[in-house]
Amino acid sequence: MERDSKLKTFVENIKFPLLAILLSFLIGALFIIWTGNNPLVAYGALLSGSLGGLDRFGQTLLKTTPLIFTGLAVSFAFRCGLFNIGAEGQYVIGALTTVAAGYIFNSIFGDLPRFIFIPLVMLAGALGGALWAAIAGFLKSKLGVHEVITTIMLNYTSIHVSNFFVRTALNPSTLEGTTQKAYTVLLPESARLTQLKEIIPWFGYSSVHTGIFIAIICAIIAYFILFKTTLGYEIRSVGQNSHAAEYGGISVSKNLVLAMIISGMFAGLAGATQVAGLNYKVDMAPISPGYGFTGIAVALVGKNHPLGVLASALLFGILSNGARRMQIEGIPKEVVGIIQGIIIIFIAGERIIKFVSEIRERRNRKCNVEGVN
Amino acid sequence: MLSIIIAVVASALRLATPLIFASLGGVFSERSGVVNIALEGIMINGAFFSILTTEFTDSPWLGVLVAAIVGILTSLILAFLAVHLKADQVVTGVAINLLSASFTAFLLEIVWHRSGQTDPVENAIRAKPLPLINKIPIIGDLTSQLTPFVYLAILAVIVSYYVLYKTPFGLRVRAVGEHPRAADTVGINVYKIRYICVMISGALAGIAGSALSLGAISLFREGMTAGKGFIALAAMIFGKWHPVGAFLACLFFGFTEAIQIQASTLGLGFIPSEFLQIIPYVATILALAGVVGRAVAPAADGVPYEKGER
Amino acid sequence: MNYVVEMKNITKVFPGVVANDNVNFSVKKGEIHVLLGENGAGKTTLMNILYGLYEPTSGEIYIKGEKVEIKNPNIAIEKGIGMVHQHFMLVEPFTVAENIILGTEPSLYGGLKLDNEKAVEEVNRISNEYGLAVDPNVKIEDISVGMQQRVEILKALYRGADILILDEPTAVLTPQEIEELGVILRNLANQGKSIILITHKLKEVMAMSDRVTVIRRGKIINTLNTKDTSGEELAELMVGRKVNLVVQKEKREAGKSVLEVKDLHALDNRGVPALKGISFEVKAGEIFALAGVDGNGQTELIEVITGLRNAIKGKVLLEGEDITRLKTRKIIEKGVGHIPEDRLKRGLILNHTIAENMILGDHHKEPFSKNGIMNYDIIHEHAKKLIEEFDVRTPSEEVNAKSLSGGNQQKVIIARELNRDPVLLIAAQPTRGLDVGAIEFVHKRLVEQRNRGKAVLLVSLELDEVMALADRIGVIYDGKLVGILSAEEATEKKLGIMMAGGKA
Amino acid sequence: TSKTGKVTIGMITDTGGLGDQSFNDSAWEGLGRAEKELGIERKVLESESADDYLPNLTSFAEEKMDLIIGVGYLFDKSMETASKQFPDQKFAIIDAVVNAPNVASLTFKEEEGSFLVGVIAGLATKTNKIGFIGGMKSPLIQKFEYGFRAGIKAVNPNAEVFVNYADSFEDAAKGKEIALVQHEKGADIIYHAAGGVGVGLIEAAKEKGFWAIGVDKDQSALAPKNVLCSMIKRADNATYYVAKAIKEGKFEGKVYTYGLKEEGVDYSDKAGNLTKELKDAAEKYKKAIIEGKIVVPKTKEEFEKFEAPKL
Ligand SMILES: Nc1ncnc2c1ncn2[C@@H]1O[C@H](COP(=O)(O)OP(=O)(O)OP(=O)(O)O)[C@@H](O)[C@H]1O
Ligand SMILES: Nc1ncnc2c1ncn2[C@@H]1O[C@H](COP(=O)(O)OP(=O)(O)OP(=O)(O)O)[C@@H](O)[C@H]1O
Ligand SMILES: [Mg+2]
Ligand SMILES: [Mg+2]
Repeated sequence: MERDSKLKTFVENIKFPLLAILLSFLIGALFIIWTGNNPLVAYGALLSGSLGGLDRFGQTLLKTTPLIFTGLAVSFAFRCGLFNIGAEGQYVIGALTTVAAGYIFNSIFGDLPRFIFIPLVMLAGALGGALWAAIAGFLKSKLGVHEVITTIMLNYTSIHVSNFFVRTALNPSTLEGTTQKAYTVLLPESARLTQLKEIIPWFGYSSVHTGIFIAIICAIIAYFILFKTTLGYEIRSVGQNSHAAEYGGISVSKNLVLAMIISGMFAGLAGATQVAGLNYKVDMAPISPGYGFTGIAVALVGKNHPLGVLASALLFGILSNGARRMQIEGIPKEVVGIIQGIIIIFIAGERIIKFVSEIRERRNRKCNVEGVN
Repeated sequence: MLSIIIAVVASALRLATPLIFASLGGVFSERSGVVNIALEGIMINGAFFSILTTEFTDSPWLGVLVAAIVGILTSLILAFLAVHLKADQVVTGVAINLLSASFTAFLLEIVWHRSGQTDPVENAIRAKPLPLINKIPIIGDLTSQLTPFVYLAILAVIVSYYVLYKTPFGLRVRAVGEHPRAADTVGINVYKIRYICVMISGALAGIAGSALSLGAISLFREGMTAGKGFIALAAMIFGKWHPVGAFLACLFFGFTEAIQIQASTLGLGFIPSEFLQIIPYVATILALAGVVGRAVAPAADGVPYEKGER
Repeated sequence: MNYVVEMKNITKVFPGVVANDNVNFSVKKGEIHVLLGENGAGKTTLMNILYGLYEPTSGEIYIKGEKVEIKNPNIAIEKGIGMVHQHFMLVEPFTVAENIILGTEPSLYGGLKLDNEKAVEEVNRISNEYGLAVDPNVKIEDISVGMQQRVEILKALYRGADILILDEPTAVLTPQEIEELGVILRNLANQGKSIILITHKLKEVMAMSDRVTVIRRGKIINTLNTKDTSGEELAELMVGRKVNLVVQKEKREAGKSVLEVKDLHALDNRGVPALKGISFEVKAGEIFALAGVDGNGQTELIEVITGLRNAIKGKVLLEGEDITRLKTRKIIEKGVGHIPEDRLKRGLILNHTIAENMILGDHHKEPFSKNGIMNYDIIHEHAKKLIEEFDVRTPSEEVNAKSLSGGNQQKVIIARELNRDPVLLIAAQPTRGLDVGAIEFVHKRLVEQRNRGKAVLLVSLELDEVMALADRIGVIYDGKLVGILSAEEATEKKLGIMMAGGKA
Repeated sequence: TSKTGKVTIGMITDTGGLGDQSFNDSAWEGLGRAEKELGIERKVLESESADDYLPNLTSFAEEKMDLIIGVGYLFDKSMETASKQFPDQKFAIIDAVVNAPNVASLTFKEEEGSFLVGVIAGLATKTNKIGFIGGMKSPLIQKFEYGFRAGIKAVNPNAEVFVNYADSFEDAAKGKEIALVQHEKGADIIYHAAGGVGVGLIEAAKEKGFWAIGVDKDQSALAPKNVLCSMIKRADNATYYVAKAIKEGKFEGKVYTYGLKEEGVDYSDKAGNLTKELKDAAEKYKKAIIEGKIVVPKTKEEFEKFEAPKL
């Protein structure tokens, strides 16, 4: 009985997102036709490019990994009533501290075994992100500064801070005496995450790495914290009604800072796994790669639920990896952006669908009444 | 030295101008209770369509008008979803941003058959010395470096202030943003007010976009808003949801950026450039932490209004 | 018949609830008509339908004999209906005048400019006409609840209402204010206005009304002439059983001191001194009531005792131990229970389930959690038990607190706080908005608590309640204690004088 | 080789993407020429972020392209990884050196081209004040800066040079602000090596009527009356030649350096704004560089030591 109703609510919950995705693809098809392409070919490319074979699926998971982290970051803060636009900046700082830790530990301890070194650099990335987020959390809780502004400002700040270190202290020219480079020293081999293809050869050429497992574990941890622990209870209480939380002996300021720190850890881990799994370095960059912003969308489509975030990150991963193949087929990559936007609109406005069915119902009812009269 | 100071002031005003329009847009929307994260996306649409119009009609002011209209149309998506269907306002805003960035890039492909950027339009809205005034020493020098958008922005601030604080409409807007149910019970149509405000917001953000394209670089580039919509949002919060406050906050951003560009001229060249870059952002945070303090949003900001809910 | 309002066969269905079930309700011109019913009976819903806030599922409405469809408040206002809501509909940062004129603003230049002078003039005019003095230029957030209510009534009158609905208007008023309201309403009725009054307070029904309609679980039970009925009869009709209106309480010797407040000073939210050196004690096995007009420092006092606000001077002792600087959590752990005056703001997290609300404050302790992990099975069992025990009307413990009626929300809080078995229970307006059945229940619980040797600090604006329950009564005025009376020496008159700052 | 049996070349842009009016576009044009003249087929992937470089490389490798070109120095590490992962796949990288047998590294001597436009600016200035706007401070962009300054120093050692970095390759509005202020301070010629930021410079030049010097491609089309000349970097030639090598089976995984001598960089004046004297001077220095009489500095240190020989 109970199981039955759970299944029902589950179906209820995913019915609208699925419909939304379907509708978005239909509208996207119009745009594809507009460019003079065949939508079937385009969507075929999208699907085969992201799901056609384990290696392509591996590339999709590669795209998905950072999105899970930033999606978690945004949704976790949301649960405490905080709008963390700053996952972007926390990502950047997390990546930077990962590289820095890799260099520092390596030069102090020499070659560390992987099972020690990898957790160490992950921790460094998480701490970097946490620290960066804590600034916003602290300012919010102690001085009442709106976190939206601080996180926006910290995003821009993070890029310049990162560039400064890339150009100076972490540059190979400083540390290894080479010529000036536009990126940092490389992360030592033993601090790098294992590529899945090394464990499972079917992943072929894809660069997906064990960061995806860390991401999934983090989603489960986030779920557990939010819904099974007192910390989660307190964070959700503060998010829903800080006055009542305070009345219940919950420290609003402590939880605001804590939620922001945990959120920042997730975002920092996005940077850490991206560095340790894919890039092995941090580039000098004028802008950040945008995972923080996509993370907002991921969180919202996933209804700010850690497990929903897993699903929605995968959806975004599929779309953006599939876009590669669409591009190769000569279809403008903007179409994918348009589809993504429309999906979010439909999911946000899941009531659009309800609205339409309501109108229909009302019309039917009117007809009936008129019929009776 | 004087000419440098004038140059910095002019630069600050020019840099602040698109922000002013957009953050006024934010003020209208949020005063009525609708969070408008979509400013960024509306701006990019405004930037694109103002150039498109000018390209084909050779009339930049028509371009500004079209930018405003396109801004309104874009904002109607937000209004329909967030006001009408009570969808999450932030989600909708994020979606509009994503959609607008891709949509303009897509149209660029369709219209100009290329990606990246358009050609510059011949007839943009550029700085012109004002007759008579340009004879006055300092003021003449300054005004000759300002585009008409700058004056328009200042006018928009005054009008916005007047509308929000001196008219019956403004009173209703603020009531709807603070306590929509109270407004509803005295017969104010909460949805209508929110629709109107979101549309005003769209028009202003659209004009902000045209100020970025027609008023500065006279062409459209993908990603040219580069987060300015978010900065405008920050300015709005910084300015405590008040038109004049938002205006001052935008000026502050404009000045910090102008000073950072001028750092070497002002004898600050020894500081690593990255540190100079972060001045506007860090200054904003410090200002909020120290001077301005807690900003209180309109009480119903971001909360969809349900008629029949307790 | 000369009916101004006729509601015929009104049914209103909310998902899962039939709030109004085939209701027939009519009001005569110039009468004061009370709508009486327990919590969740459907009173507010019925009036919201009349005012155009809800659409009825079925049924018809006639105003002054004319069939109308009231789709929105605009139509209601046009038809001469005004409503003062249970939760005030005032924009806090606006001035009194702005609130009153909102929606029908006087303006210049064809609506291009707000005419502030005219607004103030108009407000002064109607306020004189009906004898409801207000200062048009102060902000709502700076005036007392009683004053806010006047603003609400003026709002309706300003719009030319001749049918005035007041939803539980006396719940937040002092005795004097209630009396004044009675006079005001009678004056209005004499001027030909028809008044619909929602209340649970039988004393007021008897004193103020011409006719009474009793509603129970969405159905109309009966409509009676006030002079033909009695409080007891109404109580019985309302809850469907006999109710004991008198609190049973035997005399008892108070024990040692549990709470001691010594020369306490504190500021309010605006930084103005709200407590100016207040001292008293509450002993084990007694109910100490703090009477006073709202806004004299009660809120701040409770907040300081419970750790929600910092004292600037003075001490709070609990069983001899200094708790002045302790955090709220520690204070809860030391055995202080607290029924807050504002349940929506403080007492409940509306979007949490009832089960989660039932453990707020105890969530970090066993058995609800252990080593930081929550045990939801136990939490749900716990909630089910309390729902049963405290008769909370809800489909299950898994619904959000938001969906409960005001009275049932209060029951959730009381259940939670009493269940903790505190050595000191602070009860602030514990029966505000409750029906007689629920009030009887709460009063019984408070007395029970006292009889078990616990200390109870009751803060109430209701003199009846104070006199019925308290062993000793302190009267607070302007942040200071005017005096303390024993239950025997207290009379309504004496207390009334002290509440106005006079010495008894 | 594609389904059509044609030689297929895949190009991957850096984050600037197509339409940058700069070297991504230029590299793409080179392949366009190869498409027309050599009958190859070209495909492109635009990178949204640096994290796309490796996946884009591997996606093309999976397609078994005959050649994969990565445009931009930021590709170097990903190219290294991909070249190891696909030892049979041929790659080329622009602006960086990757030491692998299957990678051709196509690099340019930007400092030499910049030197020539520096000479032109140094001679053409009336105010004796010249501006330079860089994108992000990186070794690559500094080659432009110091080459340019060396050119000025060679002909007009007293000229004052204003240098600003925009810390962006995108923010055109900022480019305009920098340019306007440099102009306000007296600069009448401003050169840029800042991608999209330079668009703002050219707009400012148009508005205020001073000279801008374009970069990477001939940018005079943006403002024929205000672009004095452009320093061109023939990424198009580089991609064309490497495409040709593939087609002819002569591909070699080595480092190609394109300087003035190799016609990899040059100055260009499609709008015809250069006077004869200016052209003559530029030609004179061009010859000297080609002959090795002048070694153009590419870093701060080299620039400080640099002494222009009198010609
Ligand atoms: N409703 C709210 N929304 C957002 N932030 C809030 C809210 N309530 C409180 N805060 C933040 O929390 C901060 C601290 O609140 P509070 O007074 O509960 O803690 P505190 O007692 O000062 O903390 P501590 O006891 O740890 O020193 C406030 O300054 C404010 O920034
Ligand atoms: N918007 C709503 N959505 C769902 N249920 C509602 C809504 N409003 C009221 N109800 C339900 O309808 C019933 C009647 O509620 P109503 O507020 O009319 O009671 P009431 O008589 O005014 O009670 P009280 O004395 O506690 O104010 C309750 O069961 C309540 O939970
Ligand atoms: Mg009610
Ligand atoms: Mg405290």
